[in-house]
Amino acid sequence: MEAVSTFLDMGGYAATVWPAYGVTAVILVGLLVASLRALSRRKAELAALESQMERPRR
Amino acid sequence: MNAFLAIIGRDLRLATRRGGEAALTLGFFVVAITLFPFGVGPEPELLGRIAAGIIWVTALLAATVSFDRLFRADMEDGTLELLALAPLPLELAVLAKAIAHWLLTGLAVTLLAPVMGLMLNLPEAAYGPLVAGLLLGTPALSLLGGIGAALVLGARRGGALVGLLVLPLFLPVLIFGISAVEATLIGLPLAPHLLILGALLAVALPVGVFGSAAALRLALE
Amino acid sequence: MNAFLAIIGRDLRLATRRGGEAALTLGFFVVAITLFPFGVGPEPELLGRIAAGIIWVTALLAATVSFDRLFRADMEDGTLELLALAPLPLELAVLAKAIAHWLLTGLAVTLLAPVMGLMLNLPEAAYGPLVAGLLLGTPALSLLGGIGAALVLGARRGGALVGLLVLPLFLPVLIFGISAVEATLIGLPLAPHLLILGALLAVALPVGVFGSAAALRLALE
Amino acid sequence: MTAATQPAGLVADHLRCERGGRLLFADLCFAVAPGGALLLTGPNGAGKTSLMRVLSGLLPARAGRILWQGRDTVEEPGPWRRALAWLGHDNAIKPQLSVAENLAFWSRLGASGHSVPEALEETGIGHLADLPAAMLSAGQRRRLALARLALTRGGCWLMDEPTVTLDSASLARLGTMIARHRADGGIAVIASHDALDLPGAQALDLGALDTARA
Amino acid sequence: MTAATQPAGLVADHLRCERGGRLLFADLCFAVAPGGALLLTGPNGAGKTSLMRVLSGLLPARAGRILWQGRDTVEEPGPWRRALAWLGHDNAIKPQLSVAENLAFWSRLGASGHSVPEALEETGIGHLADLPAAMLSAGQRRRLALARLALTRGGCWLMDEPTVTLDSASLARLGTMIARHRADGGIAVIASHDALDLPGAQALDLGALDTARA
Amino acid sequence: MPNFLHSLASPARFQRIANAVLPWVSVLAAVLLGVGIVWGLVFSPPDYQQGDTVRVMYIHVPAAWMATFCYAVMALLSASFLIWKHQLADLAARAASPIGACFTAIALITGALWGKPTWGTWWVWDARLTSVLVLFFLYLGHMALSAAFDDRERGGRAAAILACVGAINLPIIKYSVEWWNTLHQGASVFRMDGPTIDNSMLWPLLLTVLGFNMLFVVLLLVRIKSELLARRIEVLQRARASGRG
Ligand code: HEM
Ligand SMILES: Nc1ncnc2c1ncn2[C@@H]1O[C@H](COP(=O)(O)OP(=O)(O)OP(=O)(O)O)[C@@H](O)[C@H]1O
Ligand SMILES: Nc1ncnc2c1ncn2[C@@H]1O[C@H](COP(=O)(O)OP(=O)(O)OP(=O)(O)O)[C@@H](O)[C@H]1O
Ligand SMILES: [Mg+2]
Ligand SMILES: [Mg+2]
Repeated sequence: MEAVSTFLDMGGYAATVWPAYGVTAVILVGLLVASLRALSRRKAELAALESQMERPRR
Repeated sequence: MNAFLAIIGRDLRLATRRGGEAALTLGFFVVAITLFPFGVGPEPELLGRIAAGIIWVTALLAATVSFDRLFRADMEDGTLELLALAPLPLELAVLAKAIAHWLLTGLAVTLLAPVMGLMLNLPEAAYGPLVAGLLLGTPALSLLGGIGAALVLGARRGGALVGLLVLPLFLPVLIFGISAVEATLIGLPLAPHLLILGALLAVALPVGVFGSAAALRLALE
Repeated sequence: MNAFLAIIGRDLRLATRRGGEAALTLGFFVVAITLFPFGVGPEPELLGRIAAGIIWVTALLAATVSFDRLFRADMEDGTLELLALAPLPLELAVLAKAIAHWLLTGLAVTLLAPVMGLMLNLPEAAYGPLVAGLLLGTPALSLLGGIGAALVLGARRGGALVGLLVLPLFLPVLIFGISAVEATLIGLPLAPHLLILGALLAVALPVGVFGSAAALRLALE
Repeated sequence: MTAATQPAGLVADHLRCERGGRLLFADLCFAVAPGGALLLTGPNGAGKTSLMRVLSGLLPARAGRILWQGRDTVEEPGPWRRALAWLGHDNAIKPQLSVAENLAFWSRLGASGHSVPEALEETGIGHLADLPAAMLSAGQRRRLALARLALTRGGCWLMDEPTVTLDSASLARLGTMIARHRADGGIAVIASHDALDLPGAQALDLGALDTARA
Repeated sequence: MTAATQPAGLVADHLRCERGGRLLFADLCFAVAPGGALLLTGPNGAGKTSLMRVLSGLLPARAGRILWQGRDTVEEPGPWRRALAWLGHDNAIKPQLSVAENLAFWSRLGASGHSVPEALEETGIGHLADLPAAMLSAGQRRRLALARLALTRGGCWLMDEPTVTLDSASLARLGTMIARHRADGGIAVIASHDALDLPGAQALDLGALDTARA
Repeated sequence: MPNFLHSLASPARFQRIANAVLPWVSVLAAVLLGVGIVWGLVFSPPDYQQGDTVRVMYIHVPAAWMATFCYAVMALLSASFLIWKHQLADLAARAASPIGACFTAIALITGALWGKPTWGTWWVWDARLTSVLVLFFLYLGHMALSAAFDDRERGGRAAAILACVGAINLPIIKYSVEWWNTLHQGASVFRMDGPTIDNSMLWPLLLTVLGFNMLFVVLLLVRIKSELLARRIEVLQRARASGRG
């Protein structure tokens, strides 16, 4: 338990280290999630469009 | 009311569609502020002393730069004729456009000001009065700036003239915005300065709305 | 050559006809500078320390504000199509417009700078390097600013985006313009700084001319 | 005719207009009853656009009055503004918005009797609804501007050269559209150099007034 | 026709144009000899303006070549630029300058065979020469733009809807002007919805190409 | 070379390669970052001068490196797009710019957080910090410009011109900023020499640096795929919108 709290305390620099890692994680994970969601959204959009285009064409 | 909201909504949509004018005025604000340390040197102590002044002046200039487009685009493509002929009084249409302008510049600048303060080493006690002053002062800028932007339309002239006409109108806002910060720093009460800013806003509302509408009618003749 | 001079002559005439864009950019420059004493307080000692920086930064901002109109008016009324299709290469037409822009803003600002220096209590030794720096630096601003103004044309966006694109390009000019003043004030030789400004101008000439022409062709497609 | 009878519809009473120090017309009088149409003709510079701007209220008349349903449009602009639909030389289109978005904005701005899809169909650009307006051709753009008038029901249409850049199919559609509007009791005042088929329309040749010159 | 013969005049060789991801035309070929004219027709959105912009060089073709006097206009733009006179939808008029000043600027910008007063007379706006262009009516403005073409002698005129807002007298003048130009050995490529009287002109209906749609 | 790139650049081929590579790179990125970060946070020793704040280094330094690296990639892609007209280079440059902006933002924010305890302030106008800030503005301008056109392809070309001009400008900014700063400030208190790096710190740093690189590849591939789809969607929408059959 104590080990965990000293670890979390980061030698008194918790206010520096944890926000730094936190912000990094938020930005990178956010970017990854946004990119993946855009990808899947566009996949669905394209599929919908293509099935719409099929019918009148052929 | 529907038409009023339609105008605000359309202006916001035009600004946020693709690239986002909103982000761009902010871009001008941020970039202009970053130029100052290059101009006056990087000593934190000096920067801290002039930080509030720089932020206020740059906010004024950022607002000025965006005014030119406020009515000009509508004038050139004929939208202004439609606004002037719509059932909604032109004064209300002007107010709607001023509100959209404030949301896109004044509010955004106010929200960014603390970050800029950090970079310019603004004294800690100054953050509160700076933000409060901007919050009350920038709507007045949007209203008064409209007059200049509208006056200039008939003259077929660009941004420079707007700057010339509008900046003197901005002076009182600037002076009391700064004095709010100064007062707090030397321990005087903040409230009177904010009250004056509020009074300026109350004056700017009718002056801006009626002045701009009159100037627009003139431009359309 | 005839066509080249015709473009310069027409831009100057458009700017000096009726109210005069030339006078107006200067107006913006003067009014913006006068705002600073209100923003940072009137102590002569403090103003003198930041005077050169304020003058340089305001010159940059004044140039930025006038860029948007540099090509936009020609784009919107169809003149740009004619310039692009004229026998004169578009690169030369761009150069002609940049020269006209410099005569109307850069040169004018340079001539006014000493007066502004008086108002801001600029140290006496600083006048020479300030003016020399502006004289070499402002043509580079007119050339580089053209790129931003041209890139933004197709984008249907106003002045704010130009600011974001153009100000990073301006930074080196600003830095060496200021360092020329600083060096003189602490007794170091002025020449190296002016040489670097000259080198920046030499880089800005091809980059500005070809970059702007490429961006203009894109906007016309 | 004098204004004393105060009929329904649009009445111009001894209008006078000067521009750039030059007299364009004076003592101009006419009346258009509901369902009627007025075709303005005359050479370039005769004052057609100027007259339209005076009627709309954008340009103050030097003398004379304009009455809508018997009421002075300057003293009481409300009813006139609600009845008016304006088509100028400029199309008032925002290129960043889609065709449908442009039209939806206009329909919120003024009174409207028809829906956005109906108006788009009437001008034959329904299939372009989702395209950004920046991608329209000149004629498609004009048709979008016409769709703005098609939104309204009744009232008075002021149309300055509506036929510009229209193809022949669109010209036919424009004819139908104006006929529908007039059948609804609307009024149309149209300036045009093209021969438009307007059954029962009055004509006013501004070039024939003694004050006008080419 | 194939480009192998390389005749004088303007030749389009298997041109292809796409806009906004849509194919407007492909494998478009034509040749216009000196003194000839080509009339482009087709419904709104058929691609007339796009073809004109491709010919001028403003819009790069996706495929194909354009030859002027047997030379490729992309590889050797010089002769083509000197021969070309462009009239777009926009008039390129500066409202602050007077009519004569506007025209004088254009005449210095490109090669010109006629003087400013001659060109103004040819379009019938000689009496307006000293007026600020801001005061022109729509049709007078279009005539000022036409006067720009009247400055040139020979070469190739690309005219996008030149008749817009012109009155009937000006239409007649335009016809004379084009005939004079062709008699001088010039070429005219004209997109228009109006019936223009162009004796011996070729016609190209972009609406009839299988790729084009309304 | 261009021919080879062209064949590589065909969308179908790219899709195949990307799909084959993506799972492996993703796993690699996760492992490298996971091990590197745990090592850096838990097992590496605190610095004798800076204490535990040094742990910020394991993300700050790779992010700062990626910030510049991304811009170089973007500028090269833009130049090859302007010269050889590879559509894929355009898409890739457009995909790279938000990634670069994010890495730059991370470098700025972690640097600022680190600066508070070590320098006593969030921000100073130091040469290196300032040039990173300018880099951030260049990314923002690039993103804003490429998004500001109605036509994606034209937006891409405008942004490519900007990226190339910015690439010329970047070294000029870097050196001018350093010069400016030494002139004003003399020897700064805030020297960036850093602690002499011990192996116990070098290893986790190396791992996170590699991990960030792999993450960059993953993000880039995903975003390019997404851009490709967006382009096809736009084409189809246009065709449908103006087609009417
Ligand atoms: C907003 C603030 C900061 C920014 C923008 C920043 C930026 C950078 C950049 C761009 C690099 C990479 C340099 C290269 O490519 O060689 C770097 C490296 C580094 N930074 Fe920072 N930094 C910031 C604050 C700090 C602080 C406060 C510290 C610690 C006192 C620090 C310590 C380091 C170290 C140790 C390196 C590695 C140096 C090396 O290459 O060996 N940085 N930083
Ligand atoms: N803004 C203005 N200021 C001064 N005079 C003007 C202005 N606009 C037009 N005029 C003048 O008023 C007269 C009438 O112009 P108007 O635009 O009403 O003509 P029009 O009949 O619409 O011509 P067109 O058929 O060419 O459109 C013209 O002689 C013109 O010179
Ligand atoms: N800037 C653009 N970007 C994308 N597509 C465009 C653009 N301009 C026009 N288009 C499309 O290209 C097609 C052809 O347009 P163009 O302007 O060439 O037609 P046009 O034949 O001149 O029509 P009009 O008779 O209306 O002038 C239209 O369907 C239009 O939607
Ligand atoms: Mg008219
Ligand atoms: Mg067309």
